[in-house]
Amino acid sequence: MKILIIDDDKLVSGALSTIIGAAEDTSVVATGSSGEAAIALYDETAPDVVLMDIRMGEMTGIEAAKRILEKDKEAKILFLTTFTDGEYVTEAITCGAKGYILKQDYENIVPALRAVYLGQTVFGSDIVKSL
Amino acid sequence: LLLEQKNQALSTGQDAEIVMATLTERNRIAREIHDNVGHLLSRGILMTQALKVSEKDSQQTEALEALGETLTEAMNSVRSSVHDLHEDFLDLDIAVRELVKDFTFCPVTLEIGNHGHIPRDVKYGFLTSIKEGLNNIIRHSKATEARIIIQEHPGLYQLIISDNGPVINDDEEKGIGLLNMEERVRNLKGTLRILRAEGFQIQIAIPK
Amino acid sequence: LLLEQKNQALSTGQDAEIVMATLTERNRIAREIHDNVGHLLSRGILMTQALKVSEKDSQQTEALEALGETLTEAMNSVRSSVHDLHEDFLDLDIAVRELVKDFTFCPVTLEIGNHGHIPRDVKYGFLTSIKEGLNNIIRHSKATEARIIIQEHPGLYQLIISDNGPVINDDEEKGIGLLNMEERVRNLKGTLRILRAEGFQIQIAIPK
Ligand SMILES: Nc1ncnc2c1ncn2[C@@H]1O[C@H](COP(=O)(O)OP(=O)(O)OP(=O)(O)O)[C@@H](O)[C@H]1O
Ligand SMILES: Nc1ncnc2c1ncn2[C@@H]1O[C@H](COP(=O)(O)OP(=O)(O)OP(=O)(O)O)[C@@H](O)[C@H]1O
Ligand SMILES: [K+]
Ligand SMILES: [Mg+2]
Ligand SMILES: [Mg+2]
Ligand SMILES: [Mg+2]
Repeated sequence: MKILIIDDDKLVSGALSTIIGAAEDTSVVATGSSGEAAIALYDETAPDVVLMDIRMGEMTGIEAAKRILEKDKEAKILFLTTFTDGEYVTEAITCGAKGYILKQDYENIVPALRAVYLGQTVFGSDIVKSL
Repeated sequence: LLLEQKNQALSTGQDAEIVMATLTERNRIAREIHDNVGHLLSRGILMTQALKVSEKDSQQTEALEALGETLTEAMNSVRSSVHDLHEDFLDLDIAVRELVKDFTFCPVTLEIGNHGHIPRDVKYGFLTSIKEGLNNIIRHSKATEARIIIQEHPGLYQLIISDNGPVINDDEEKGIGLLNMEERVRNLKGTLRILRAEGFQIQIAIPK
Repeated sequence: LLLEQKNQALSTGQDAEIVMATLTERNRIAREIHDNVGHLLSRGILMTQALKVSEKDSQQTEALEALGETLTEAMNSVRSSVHDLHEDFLDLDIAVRELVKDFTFCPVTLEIGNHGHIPRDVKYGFLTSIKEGLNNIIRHSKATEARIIIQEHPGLYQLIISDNGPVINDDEEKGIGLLNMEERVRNLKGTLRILRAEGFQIQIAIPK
Protein backbone atom coordinates (compact mmCIF):
# COMPACT_ATOMS: atom_id res chain seq x y z
CA MET A 1 0.00 0.00 0.00
CA LYS A 2 1.11 3.49 -0.84
CA ILE A 3 1.38 5.89 2.05
CA LEU A 4 1.53 9.68 2.01
CA ILE A 5 3.01 11.17 5.19
CA ILE A 6 2.23 14.72 6.27
CA ASP A 7 3.74 16.31 9.35
CA ASP A 8 4.95 19.83 9.88
CA ASP A 9 7.94 18.47 11.76
CA LYS A 10 10.34 17.16 9.13
CA LEU A 11 12.21 15.06 11.66
CA VAL A 12 8.93 13.35 12.49
CA SER A 13 7.95 12.74 8.87
CA GLY A 14 11.48 11.53 8.15
CA ALA A 15 11.38 9.05 11.02
CA LEU A 16 7.91 7.90 10.05
CA SER A 17 9.05 7.45 6.51
CA THR A 18 11.90 5.20 7.63
CA ILE A 19 9.67 3.19 9.96
CA ILE A 20 6.87 2.74 7.48
CA GLY A 21 9.21 2.19 4.56
CA ALA A 22 10.84 -0.68 6.43
CA ALA A 23 7.63 -2.72 6.48
CA GLU A 24 7.22 -5.21 3.65
CA ASP A 25 3.79 -4.24 2.47
CA THR A 26 4.20 -0.47 2.54
CA SER A 27 5.89 2.17 0.51
CA VAL A 28 6.05 5.85 1.22
CA VAL A 29 5.11 7.77 -1.90
CA ALA A 30 5.86 11.20 -0.50
CA THR A 31 6.23 13.24 2.64
CA GLY A 32 4.93 16.77 3.07
CA SER A 33 4.90 19.27 5.85
CA SER A 34 1.69 21.27 5.49
CA GLY A 35 -1.99 20.97 4.79
CA GLU A 36 -1.52 22.55 1.38
CA ALA A 37 1.17 20.03 0.55
CA ALA A 38 -1.17 17.26 1.65
CA ILE A 39 -3.82 18.34 -0.85
CA ALA A 40 -1.35 18.73 -3.71
CA LEU A 41 0.52 15.52 -2.94
CA TYR A 42 -2.71 13.57 -2.63
CA ASP A 43 -3.60 14.47 -6.22
CA GLU A 44 -0.07 13.86 -7.43
CA THR A 45 0.64 10.55 -5.77
CA ALA A 46 -2.79 8.94 -5.31
CA PRO A 47 -1.83 7.22 -2.05
CA ASP A 48 -3.85 4.38 -0.54
CA VAL A 49 -3.64 5.94 2.90
CA VAL A 50 -2.71 9.41 4.13
CA LEU A 51 -1.03 9.56 7.52
CA MET A 52 -1.36 13.15 8.65
CA ASP A 53 -0.48 15.21 11.69
CA ILE A 54 -3.64 16.63 13.20
CA ARG A 55 -2.04 19.84 14.42
CA MET A 56 -0.05 21.85 11.96
CA GLY A 57 0.68 25.51 11.55
CA GLU A 58 -1.23 27.21 8.75
CA MET A 59 -3.88 24.65 7.99
CA THR A 60 -4.82 21.98 10.47
CA GLY A 61 -4.79 18.36 9.44
CA ILE A 62 -8.53 18.33 9.84
CA GLU A 63 -9.04 21.11 7.37
CA ALA A 64 -6.74 19.47 4.88
CA ALA A 65 -8.59 16.18 5.36
CA LYS A 66 -11.92 17.86 4.67
CA ARG A 67 -10.57 19.33 1.46
CA ILE A 68 -9.17 16.01 0.32
CA LEU A 69 -12.43 14.26 1.15
CA GLU A 70 -14.41 16.86 -0.79
CA LYS A 71 -12.58 15.81 -3.92
CA ASP A 72 -12.33 12.13 -3.13
CA LYS A 73 -14.95 10.65 -0.85
CA GLU A 74 -13.01 7.40 -0.74
CA ALA A 75 -9.83 8.96 0.60
CA LYS A 76 -8.43 7.08 3.58
CA ILE A 77 -6.94 9.42 6.12
CA LEU A 78 -5.45 8.48 9.45
CA PHE A 79 -4.49 11.24 11.84
CA LEU A 80 -1.43 11.41 14.01
CA THR A 81 -1.96 12.93 17.42
CA THR A 82 0.42 13.56 20.26
CA PHE A 83 -2.02 12.94 23.03
CA THR A 84 -5.59 11.87 22.87
CA ASP A 85 -7.02 15.29 22.87
CA GLY A 86 -10.78 15.46 23.27
CA GLU A 87 -11.68 18.27 20.92
CA TYR A 88 -9.44 17.16 18.09
CA VAL A 89 -10.42 13.55 18.38
CA THR A 90 -14.09 14.31 18.02
CA GLU A 91 -13.36 16.35 14.93
CA ALA A 92 -11.09 13.68 13.59
CA ILE A 93 -13.96 11.24 13.76
CA THR A 94 -16.64 13.52 12.39
CA CYS A 95 -14.72 14.97 9.45
CA GLY A 96 -14.77 11.69 7.57
CA ALA A 97 -11.28 10.47 8.41
CA LYS A 98 -10.62 6.89 9.37
CA GLY A 99 -9.47 7.74 12.87
CA TYR A 100 -6.33 8.61 14.70
CA ILE A 101 -3.24 7.07 16.22
CA LEU A 102 -0.89 8.44 18.85
CA LYS A 103 2.37 9.49 17.33
CA GLN A 104 4.50 7.88 19.97
CA ASP A 105 2.69 4.60 19.55
CA TYR A 106 5.21 3.58 16.91
CA GLU A 107 4.56 -0.14 17.13
CA ASN A 108 0.98 0.31 16.07
CA ILE A 109 1.41 2.80 13.28
CA VAL A 110 1.95 0.27 10.53
CA PRO A 111 -0.81 -2.07 11.80
CA ALA A 112 -3.13 0.93 11.98
CA LEU A 113 -2.32 1.84 8.38
CA ARG A 114 -3.11 -1.72 7.35
CA ALA A 115 -6.42 -1.61 9.18
CA VAL A 116 -7.36 1.65 7.53
CA TYR A 117 -6.31 0.29 4.15
CA LEU A 118 -8.76 -2.58 4.72
CA GLY A 119 -11.51 -0.06 5.33
CA GLN A 120 -11.55 -0.17 9.11
CA THR A 121 -11.48 2.75 11.46
CA VAL A 122 -8.84 3.18 14.13
CA PHE A 123 -9.30 5.16 17.27
CA GLY A 124 -6.12 5.01 19.24
CA SER A 125 -4.06 1.89 19.58
CA ASP A 126 -6.44 -0.17 21.70
CA ILE A 127 -8.56 -0.89 18.67
CA VAL A 128 -5.56 -1.88 16.61
CA LYS A 129 -4.41 -4.33 19.25
CA SER A 130 -7.77 -6.04 19.28
CA LEU A 131 -7.88 -6.47 15.50
CA LEU B 1 -18.22 39.29 65.45
CA LEU B 2 -17.15 36.84 68.06
CA LEU B 3 -13.61 35.56 67.96
CA GLU B 4 -14.68 32.00 67.30
CA GLN B 5 -16.77 33.21 64.42
CA LYS B 6 -13.78 35.00 63.08
CA ASN B 7 -11.62 31.94 63.29
CA GLN B 8 -14.32 29.97 61.63
CA ALA B 9 -14.55 32.41 58.80
CA LEU B 10 -10.81 32.45 58.48
CA SER B 11 -10.76 28.74 58.00
CA THR B 12 -13.49 28.53 55.38
CA GLY B 13 -11.49 31.34 53.79
CA GLN B 14 -10.84 31.66 50.09
CA ASP B 15 -10.72 27.92 49.44
CA ALA B 16 -12.89 27.81 46.40
CA GLU B 17 -11.25 30.78 44.73
CA ILE B 18 -7.94 29.14 45.34
CA VAL B 19 -9.08 25.89 43.87
CA MET B 20 -10.16 27.75 40.79
CA ALA B 21 -6.97 29.66 40.41
CA THR B 22 -5.08 26.45 40.80
CA LEU B 23 -7.09 24.86 38.09
CA THR B 24 -6.49 27.67 35.67
CA GLU B 25 -2.80 27.46 36.29
CA ARG B 26 -2.80 23.71 35.88
CA ASN B 27 -4.42 24.02 32.52
CA ARG B 28 -1.98 26.60 31.37
CA ILE B 29 0.99 24.49 32.35
CA ALA B 30 -0.57 21.35 30.94
CA ARG B 31 -0.91 23.03 27.59
CA GLU B 32 2.63 24.31 27.68
CA ILE B 33 4.12 20.94 28.53
CA HIS B 34 1.91 19.17 26.09
CA ASP B 35 2.91 21.44 23.27
CA ASN B 36 6.61 21.53 23.94
CA VAL B 37 7.99 18.54 25.73
CA GLY B 38 5.32 16.16 24.46
CA HIS B 39 6.02 17.09 20.89
CA LEU B 40 9.78 16.71 21.21
CA LEU B 41 9.45 13.41 23.01
CA SER B 42 7.16 11.88 20.45
CA ARG B 43 9.57 13.01 17.77
CA GLY B 44 12.42 11.43 19.73
CA ILE B 45 10.50 8.19 20.08
CA LEU B 46 9.84 8.03 16.37
CA MET B 47 13.46 8.85 15.55
CA THR B 48 14.63 6.07 17.83
CA GLN B 49 12.30 3.64 16.15
CA ALA B 50 13.54 4.76 12.74
CA LEU B 51 17.11 4.21 13.89
CA LYS B 52 16.17 0.76 15.10
CA VAL B 53 14.62 -0.37 11.85
CA SER B 54 17.71 0.80 9.97
CA GLU B 55 20.24 -0.67 12.36
CA LYS B 56 22.42 -3.63 11.28
CA ASP B 57 24.36 -4.19 14.50
CA SER B 58 22.36 -6.25 16.96
CA GLN B 59 24.00 -4.75 20.02
CA GLN B 60 23.08 -1.30 18.81
CA THR B 61 19.56 -2.49 18.13
CA GLU B 62 19.27 -3.64 21.70
CA ALA B 63 20.53 -0.34 23.01
CA LEU B 64 18.05 1.47 20.77
CA GLU B 65 15.31 -0.71 22.15
CA ALA B 66 16.26 0.33 25.67
CA LEU B 67 16.43 3.96 24.63
CA GLY B 68 12.97 3.67 23.11
CA GLU B 69 11.67 2.30 26.38
CA THR B 70 13.21 5.12 28.34
CA LEU B 71 11.66 7.73 26.08
CA THR B 72 8.31 6.02 26.16
CA GLU B 73 8.46 6.04 29.91
CA ALA B 74 9.28 9.74 29.84
CA MET B 75 6.36 10.27 27.50
CA ASN B 76 4.02 8.36 29.77
CA SER B 77 5.21 10.44 32.65
CA VAL B 78 4.50 13.63 30.74
CA ARG B 79 1.20 12.26 29.66
CA SER B 80 0.13 11.33 33.13
CA SER B 81 1.17 14.69 34.52
CA VAL B 82 -0.73 16.42 31.80
CA HIS B 83 -3.65 14.12 32.28
CA ASP B 84 -3.72 14.84 35.97
CA LEU B 85 -3.50 18.48 35.16
CA HIS B 86 -6.32 18.43 32.68
CA GLU B 87 -8.38 16.11 34.76
CA ASP B 88 -11.55 17.64 35.95
CA PHE B 89 -9.90 17.07 39.24
CA LEU B 90 -12.43 18.70 41.44
CA ASP B 91 -14.82 16.21 42.89
CA LEU B 92 -17.61 18.53 43.91
CA ASP B 93 -19.00 16.14 46.48
CA ILE B 94 -15.66 15.78 48.23
CA ALA B 95 -14.95 19.49 48.07
CA VAL B 96 -18.31 20.38 49.54
CA ARG B 97 -17.89 17.82 52.31
CA GLU B 98 -14.52 19.33 53.00
CA LEU B 99 -16.03 22.79 53.39
CA VAL B 100 -18.79 21.45 55.57
CA LYS B 101 -16.41 19.43 57.70
CA ASP B 102 -14.48 22.57 58.57
CA PHE B 103 -17.65 24.40 59.43
CA THR B 104 -18.31 24.22 63.15
CA PHE B 105 -20.63 27.16 63.65
CA CYS B 106 -23.72 25.00 63.46
CA PRO B 107 -24.63 21.55 62.12
CA VAL B 108 -25.05 21.39 58.36
CA THR B 109 -27.21 18.85 56.60
CA LEU B 110 -25.76 18.05 53.20
CA GLU B 111 -27.98 16.54 50.53
CA ILE B 112 -26.25 15.75 47.32
CA GLY B 113 -28.58 14.02 44.91
CA ASN B 114 -27.39 11.60 42.28
CA HIS B 115 -25.85 13.53 39.50
CA GLY B 116 -23.86 12.84 36.42
CA HIS B 117 -20.91 14.89 35.31
CA ILE B 118 -21.36 18.49 36.38
CA PRO B 119 -19.54 20.96 34.14
CA ARG B 120 -16.50 22.44 35.76
CA ASP B 121 -17.75 26.02 35.70
CA VAL B 122 -20.90 25.00 37.47
CA LYS B 123 -18.91 23.11 40.09
CA TYR B 124 -16.78 26.10 40.84
CA GLY B 125 -19.75 28.37 40.87
CA PHE B 126 -21.43 26.11 43.38
CA LEU B 127 -18.34 25.80 45.48
CA THR B 128 -17.69 29.52 45.74
CA SER B 129 -21.35 30.11 46.47
CA ILE B 130 -21.33 27.55 49.25
CA LYS B 131 -18.23 29.09 50.71
CA GLU B 132 -19.80 32.55 50.76
CA GLY B 133 -23.09 31.18 52.02
CA LEU B 134 -21.37 29.48 54.94
CA ASN B 135 -19.35 32.56 55.73
CA ASN B 136 -22.52 34.60 55.73
CA ILE B 137 -24.18 32.16 58.09
CA ILE B 138 -21.31 32.65 60.50
CA ARG B 139 -21.34 36.39 60.12
CA HIS B 140 -24.97 37.28 59.81
CA SER B 141 -27.18 34.50 61.08
CA LYS B 142 -27.99 33.16 64.49
CA ALA B 143 -28.74 29.85 62.88
CA THR B 144 -28.65 26.58 64.78
CA GLU B 145 -28.95 24.55 61.63
CA ALA B 146 -28.01 24.89 57.99
CA ARG B 147 -28.75 22.86 54.91
CA ILE B 148 -27.06 22.52 51.55
CA ILE B 149 -28.80 20.79 48.69
CA ILE B 150 -27.22 19.99 45.36
CA GLN B 151 -29.51 18.44 42.84
CA GLU B 152 -29.47 17.64 39.17
CA HIS B 153 -32.76 18.09 37.37
CA PRO B 154 -33.53 17.27 33.76
CA GLY B 155 -32.81 20.78 32.55
CA LEU B 156 -30.73 22.33 35.29
CA TYR B 157 -28.40 22.06 38.22
CA GLN B 158 -29.71 23.36 41.49
CA LEU B 159 -28.01 24.55 44.65
CA ILE B 160 -29.84 25.60 47.78
CA ILE B 161 -28.12 26.97 50.87
CA SER B 162 -30.42 27.67 53.76
CA ASP B 163 -30.33 28.22 57.46
CA ASN B 164 -32.90 28.54 60.21
CA GLY B 165 -31.65 31.80 61.70
CA PRO B 166 -34.26 34.45 62.48
CA VAL B 167 -34.18 37.10 59.81
CA ILE B 168 -32.90 40.19 61.52
CA ASN B 169 -31.99 42.47 58.69
CA ASP B 170 -34.68 42.23 56.06
CA ASP B 171 -33.70 45.04 53.78
CA GLU B 172 -32.68 43.52 50.52
CA GLU B 173 -29.20 44.96 50.56
CA LYS B 174 -26.56 42.86 48.94
CA GLY B 175 -22.93 43.04 49.92
CA ILE B 176 -19.94 42.06 47.90
CA GLY B 177 -20.45 38.42 48.77
CA LEU B 178 -23.90 38.12 47.27
CA LEU B 179 -23.13 40.44 44.39
CA ASN B 180 -20.19 38.27 43.54
CA MET B 181 -22.35 35.20 43.69
CA GLU B 182 -24.94 36.82 41.51
CA GLU B 183 -22.36 37.75 38.94
CA ARG B 184 -21.00 34.23 38.79
CA VAL B 185 -24.46 32.80 38.39
CA ARG B 186 -25.28 35.33 35.69
CA ASN B 187 -22.14 34.33 33.83
CA LEU B 188 -23.43 30.78 33.87
CA LYS B 189 -26.77 32.01 32.50
CA GLY B 190 -28.42 30.90 35.70
CA THR B 191 -30.68 32.52 38.23
CA LEU B 192 -30.19 33.33 41.88
CA ARG B 193 -33.02 33.92 44.33
CA ILE B 194 -32.77 34.97 47.92
CA LEU B 195 -35.59 34.13 50.29
CA ARG B 196 -35.72 35.70 53.69
CA ALA B 197 -38.60 33.78 55.24
CA GLU B 198 -37.90 31.26 57.96
CA GLY B 199 -34.19 31.75 57.88
CA PHE B 200 -32.07 32.82 54.99
CA GLN B 201 -32.18 30.86 51.78
CA ILE B 202 -30.13 31.11 48.61
CA GLN B 203 -31.49 29.30 45.57
CA ILE B 204 -29.35 28.92 42.52
CA ALA B 205 -30.34 27.25 39.27
CA ILE B 206 -27.99 26.82 36.35
CA PRO B 207 -29.45 25.59 33.08
CA LYS B 208 -27.68 22.70 31.40
CA LEU C 1 -21.56 50.50 51.04
CA LEU C 2 -22.10 52.39 47.83
CA LEU C 3 -22.36 50.43 44.63
CA GLU C 4 -19.21 51.93 43.22
CA GLN C 5 -17.37 50.95 46.36
CA LYS C 6 -18.66 47.46 45.93
CA ASN C 7 -17.48 47.27 42.39
CA GLN C 8 -14.14 48.61 43.45
CA ALA C 9 -13.79 46.00 46.13
CA LEU C 10 -14.87 43.31 43.74
CA SER C 11 -12.09 44.26 41.40
CA THR C 12 -9.28 44.33 43.94
CA GLY C 13 -10.78 41.00 44.98
CA GLN C 14 -8.81 37.93 45.85
CA ASP C 15 -5.91 38.66 43.51
CA ALA C 16 -3.10 38.09 45.93
CA GLU C 17 -4.53 34.90 47.35
CA ILE C 18 -4.93 33.65 43.85
CA VAL C 19 -1.39 34.49 42.96
CA MET C 20 -0.25 32.53 45.97
CA ALA C 21 -2.33 29.49 45.19
CA THR C 22 -1.05 29.57 41.68
CA LEU C 23 2.48 29.64 42.93
CA THR C 24 2.01 26.67 45.18
CA GLU C 25 0.56 24.66 42.38
CA ARG C 26 3.34 25.65 40.02
CA ASN C 27 5.90 24.46 42.47
CA ARG C 28 4.22 21.14 42.93
CA ILE C 29 4.07 20.50 39.23
CA ALA C 30 7.56 21.76 38.67
CA ARG C 31 8.94 19.29 41.16
CA GLU C 32 6.99 16.45 39.66
CA ILE C 33 8.12 17.13 36.12
CA HIS C 34 11.64 17.79 37.10
CA ASP C 35 11.96 14.62 39.09
CA ASN C 36 10.30 12.30 36.62
CA VAL C 37 10.60 13.49 33.07
CA GLY C 38 13.89 15.29 33.62
CA HIS C 39 15.47 12.18 35.02
CA LEU C 40 14.34 9.98 32.16
CA LEU C 41 15.39 12.51 29.58
CA SER C 42 18.88 12.87 30.91
CA ARG C 43 19.18 9.10 30.88
CA GLY C 44 17.97 9.10 27.28
CA ILE C 45 20.54 11.70 26.32
CA LEU C 46 23.33 9.62 27.82
CA MET C 47 22.11 6.51 26.05
CA THR C 48 22.02 8.33 22.74
CA GLN C 49 25.54 9.54 23.34
CA ALA C 50 26.68 5.96 24.01
CA LEU C 51 24.94 4.74 20.87
CA LYS C 52 26.68 7.39 18.82
CA VAL C 53 30.11 6.43 20.10
CA SER C 54 29.54 2.78 19.14
CA GLU C 55 27.91 3.43 15.79
CA LYS C 56 29.76 2.37 12.61
CA ASP C 57 27.29 3.53 9.98
CA SER C 58 27.71 7.21 9.24
CA GLN C 59 24.08 7.74 8.28
CA GLN C 60 23.01 6.23 11.58
CA THR C 61 25.52 8.42 13.37
CA GLU C 62 23.95 11.46 11.79
CA ALA C 63 20.49 10.36 12.81
CA LEU C 64 21.72 9.76 16.34
CA GLU C 65 23.18 13.22 16.36
CA ALA C 66 19.80 14.66 15.42
CA LEU C 67 18.10 12.51 18.04
CA GLY C 68 20.52 13.75 20.66
CA GLU C 69 19.67 17.31 19.68
CA THR C 70 15.96 16.64 19.95
CA LEU C 71 16.33 15.15 23.40
CA THR C 72 18.53 17.99 24.53
CA GLU C 73 15.91 20.40 23.30
CA ALA C 74 13.25 18.48 25.22
CA MET C 75 15.45 18.63 28.29
CA ASN C 76 15.90 22.36 27.89
CA SER C 77 12.20 22.73 27.49
CA VAL C 78 11.58 20.77 30.68
CA ARG C 79 14.22 22.75 32.44
CA SER C 80 12.90 26.08 31.30
CA SER C 81 9.33 25.16 32.22
CA VAL C 82 10.55 24.07 35.59
CA HIS C 83 12.64 27.16 35.89
CA ASP C 84 9.72 29.37 35.00
CA LEU C 85 7.63 27.46 37.44
CA HIS C 86 10.12 27.74 40.22
CA GLU C 87 11.03 31.23 39.28
CA ASP C 88 10.26 33.67 41.93
CA PHE C 89 7.95 34.88 39.29
CA LEU C 90 6.23 37.51 41.28
CA ASP C 91 7.73 40.87 40.76
CA LEU C 92 6.44 42.60 43.85
CA ASP C 93 6.82 46.06 42.39
CA ILE C 94 4.79 45.21 39.34
CA ALA C 95 2.17 43.37 41.34
CA VAL C 96 1.75 46.27 43.73
CA ARG C 97 1.52 48.74 40.86
CA GLU C 98 -1.10 46.52 39.35
CA LEU C 99 -3.16 46.60 42.53
CA VAL C 100 -2.74 50.34 42.83
CA LYS C 101 -3.62 50.92 39.20
CA ASP C 102 -6.96 49.23 39.67
CA PHE C 103 -7.67 51.25 42.75
CA THR C 104 -9.77 54.26 41.88
CA PHE C 105 -11.26 55.12 45.23
CA CYS C 106 -8.62 57.73 45.98
CA PRO C 107 -5.10 58.56 44.76
CA VAL C 108 -2.38 56.32 46.13
CA THR C 109 1.22 57.37 46.52
CA LEU C 110 3.48 54.39 46.09
CA GLU C 111 7.02 54.51 47.48
CA ILE C 112 9.05 51.45 46.80
CA GLY C 113 12.60 51.89 48.03
CA ASN C 114 15.54 50.14 46.47
CA HIS C 115 15.52 46.60 47.56
CA GLY C 116 17.33 43.42 46.74
CA HIS C 117 15.69 40.07 46.46
CA ILE C 118 12.71 39.90 48.80
CA PRO C 119 11.87 36.37 49.91
CA ARG C 120 8.79 35.02 48.29
CA ASP C 121 6.84 34.58 51.50
CA VAL C 122 7.43 38.16 52.41
CA LYS C 123 6.33 39.32 48.99
CA TYR C 124 3.10 37.44 49.25
CA GLY C 125 2.55 38.60 52.75
CA PHE C 126 3.00 42.18 51.60
CA LEU C 127 0.79 41.71 48.62
CA THR C 128 -2.11 40.20 50.54
CA SER C 129 -1.74 42.89 53.18
CA ILE C 130 -1.85 45.63 50.60
CA LYS C 131 -4.88 44.09 49.03
CA GLU C 132 -6.71 43.97 52.35
CA GLY C 133 -5.50 47.43 53.29
CA LEU C 134 -6.84 48.88 50.07
CA ASN C 135 -10.14 47.09 50.47
CA ASN C 136 -10.43 48.44 53.96
CA ILE C 137 -9.78 51.94 52.73
CA ILE C 138 -12.66 51.56 50.33
CA ARG C 139 -14.93 50.05 52.93
CA HIS C 140 -14.08 51.91 56.07
CA SER C 141 -12.27 55.14 55.35
CA LYS C 142 -13.34 58.42 53.92
CA ALA C 143 -9.80 58.96 52.76
CA THR C 144 -8.88 61.28 49.94
CA GLU C 145 -5.33 60.02 49.83
CA ALA C 146 -3.51 56.81 50.58
CA ARG C 147 0.15 55.87 50.74
CA ILE C 148 2.00 52.60 50.45
CA ILE C 149 5.63 52.37 51.43
CA ILE C 150 7.80 49.32 50.88
CA GLN C 151 11.30 49.61 52.24
CA GLU C 152 14.22 47.33 52.84
CA HIS C 153 16.20 48.09 55.99
CA PRO C 154 19.40 46.40 57.12
CA GLY C 155 17.58 43.90 59.32
CA LEU C 156 14.02 43.91 58.06
CA TYR C 157 11.49 44.51 55.34
CA GLN C 158 8.92 47.15 56.02
CA LEU C 159 5.47 47.81 54.65
CA ILE C 160 3.33 50.78 55.59
CA ILE C 161 -0.18 51.31 54.33
CA SER C 162 -1.77 54.53 55.40
CA ASP C 163 -4.61 56.83 54.54
CA ASN C 164 -5.76 60.27 55.60
CA GLY C 165 -9.35 59.35 56.41
CA PRO C 166 -10.76 60.70 59.69
CA VAL C 167 -10.83 57.91 62.25
CA ILE C 168 -14.48 57.24 62.86
CA ASN C 169 -14.49 53.94 64.65
CA ASP C 170 -11.67 53.98 67.15
CA ASP C 171 -12.41 50.83 69.06
CA GLU C 172 -9.58 48.44 68.39
CA GLU C 173 -11.76 45.74 66.96
CA LYS C 174 -10.17 43.64 64.28
CA GLY C 175 -12.18 41.88 61.62
CA ILE C 176 -11.20 38.90 59.60
CA GLY C 177 -9.16 41.07 57.28
CA LEU C 178 -6.79 42.38 59.92
CA LEU C 179 -6.72 39.11 61.86
CA ASN C 180 -5.70 37.36 58.70
CA MET C 181 -3.00 39.91 58.08
CA GLU C 182 -1.76 39.56 61.63
CA GLU C 183 -1.59 35.81 61.31
CA ARG C 184 0.40 36.00 58.14
CA VAL C 185 2.82 38.45 59.68
CA ARG C 186 3.16 36.30 62.76
CA ASN C 187 3.97 33.31 60.56
CA LEU C 188 6.77 35.37 59.08
CA LYS C 189 7.98 36.20 62.60
CA GLY C 190 7.20 39.82 61.99
CA THR C 191 5.22 42.47 63.77
CA LEU C 192 2.10 44.36 62.79
CA ARG C 193 1.07 47.66 64.33
CA ILE C 194 -2.07 49.60 63.69
CA LEU C 195 -2.09 53.34 64.29
CA ARG C 196 -5.33 55.23 64.32
CA ALA C 197 -4.07 58.79 64.52
CA GLU C 198 -4.42 61.06 61.53
CA GLY C 199 -5.96 58.42 59.37
CA PHE C 200 -5.50 54.72 59.53
CA GLN C 201 -2.03 53.26 59.35
CA ILE C 202 -0.82 49.68 59.14
CA GLN C 203 2.86 49.10 59.85
CA ILE C 204 4.38 45.75 59.12
CA ALA C 205 7.99 44.74 59.74
CA ILE C 206 9.37 41.36 58.78
CA PRO C 207 12.86 40.48 60.03
CA LYS C 208 15.32 39.16 57.47
N1 LIG D 1 -27.29 33.57 56.31
C1 LIG D 1 -27.71 34.83 56.48
N2 LIG D 1 -28.57 35.13 57.48
C2 LIG D 1 -29.01 36.40 57.65
N3 LIG D 1 -28.67 37.43 56.86
C3 LIG D 1 -27.82 37.18 55.86
C4 LIG D 1 -27.31 35.90 55.61
N4 LIG D 1 -26.52 35.96 54.53
C5 LIG D 1 -26.50 37.24 54.13
N5 LIG D 1 -27.29 37.98 54.91
C6 LIG D 1 -27.58 39.43 54.79
O1 LIG D 1 -27.28 39.82 53.46
C7 LIG D 1 -26.32 40.85 53.45
C8 LIG D 1 -25.46 40.76 52.24
O2 LIG D 1 -24.59 39.64 52.29
P1 LIG D 1 -23.26 39.66 51.48
O3 LIG D 1 -22.57 38.36 51.60
O4 LIG D 1 -23.56 40.12 50.11
O5 LIG D 1 -22.41 40.80 52.18
P2 LIG D 1 -21.66 40.76 53.57
O6 LIG D 1 -21.54 39.34 54.04
O7 LIG D 1 -22.31 41.72 54.47
O8 LIG D 1 -20.22 41.32 53.24
P3 LIG D 1 -19.16 40.63 52.28
O9 LIG D 1 -19.14 41.50 51.10
O10 LIG D 1 -17.89 40.66 53.06
O11 LIG D 1 -19.64 39.25 51.95
C9 LIG D 1 -25.59 40.69 54.76
O12 LIG D 1 -25.00 41.87 55.16
C10 LIG D 1 -26.71 40.25 55.68
O13 LIG D 1 -27.47 41.35 56.12
N1 LIG E 1 -8.52 52.27 56.35
C1 LIG E 1 -9.33 52.24 57.41
N2 LIG E 1 -9.92 53.35 57.87
C2 LIG E 1 -10.74 53.35 58.92
N3 LIG E 1 -11.03 52.24 59.62
C3 LIG E 1 -10.48 51.08 59.21
C4 LIG E 1 -9.62 51.02 58.10
N4 LIG E 1 -9.23 49.74 57.95
C5 LIG E 1 -9.83 49.05 58.92
N5 LIG E 1 -10.58 49.83 59.68
C6 LIG E 1 -11.37 49.43 60.85
O1 LIG E 1 -10.86 48.20 61.33
C7 LIG E 1 -11.90 47.24 61.35
C8 LIG E 1 -11.32 45.88 61.10
O2 LIG E 1 -10.88 45.75 59.75
P1 LIG E 1 -10.82 44.33 59.12
O3 LIG E 1 -10.25 44.40 57.77
O4 LIG E 1 -10.13 43.44 60.10
O5 LIG E 1 -12.33 43.87 59.07
P2 LIG E 1 -13.47 44.35 58.09
O6 LIG E 1 -12.86 45.05 56.94
O7 LIG E 1 -14.48 45.06 58.88
O8 LIG E 1 -14.10 43.00 57.57
P3 LIG E 1 -13.36 41.89 56.71
O9 LIG E 1 -13.18 40.77 57.67
O10 LIG E 1 -14.30 41.58 55.61
O11 LIG E 1 -12.07 42.45 56.26
C9 LIG E 1 -12.90 47.72 60.34
O12 LIG E 1 -14.16 47.20 60.57
C10 LIG E 1 -12.81 49.22 60.51
O13 LIG E 1 -13.58 49.62 61.61
K1 LIG F 1 8.68 -0.93 2.34
MG1 LIG G 1 2.67 19.09 14.33
MG1 LIG H 1 -20.78 37.90 52.87
MG1 LIG I 1 -11.38 44.26 55.84
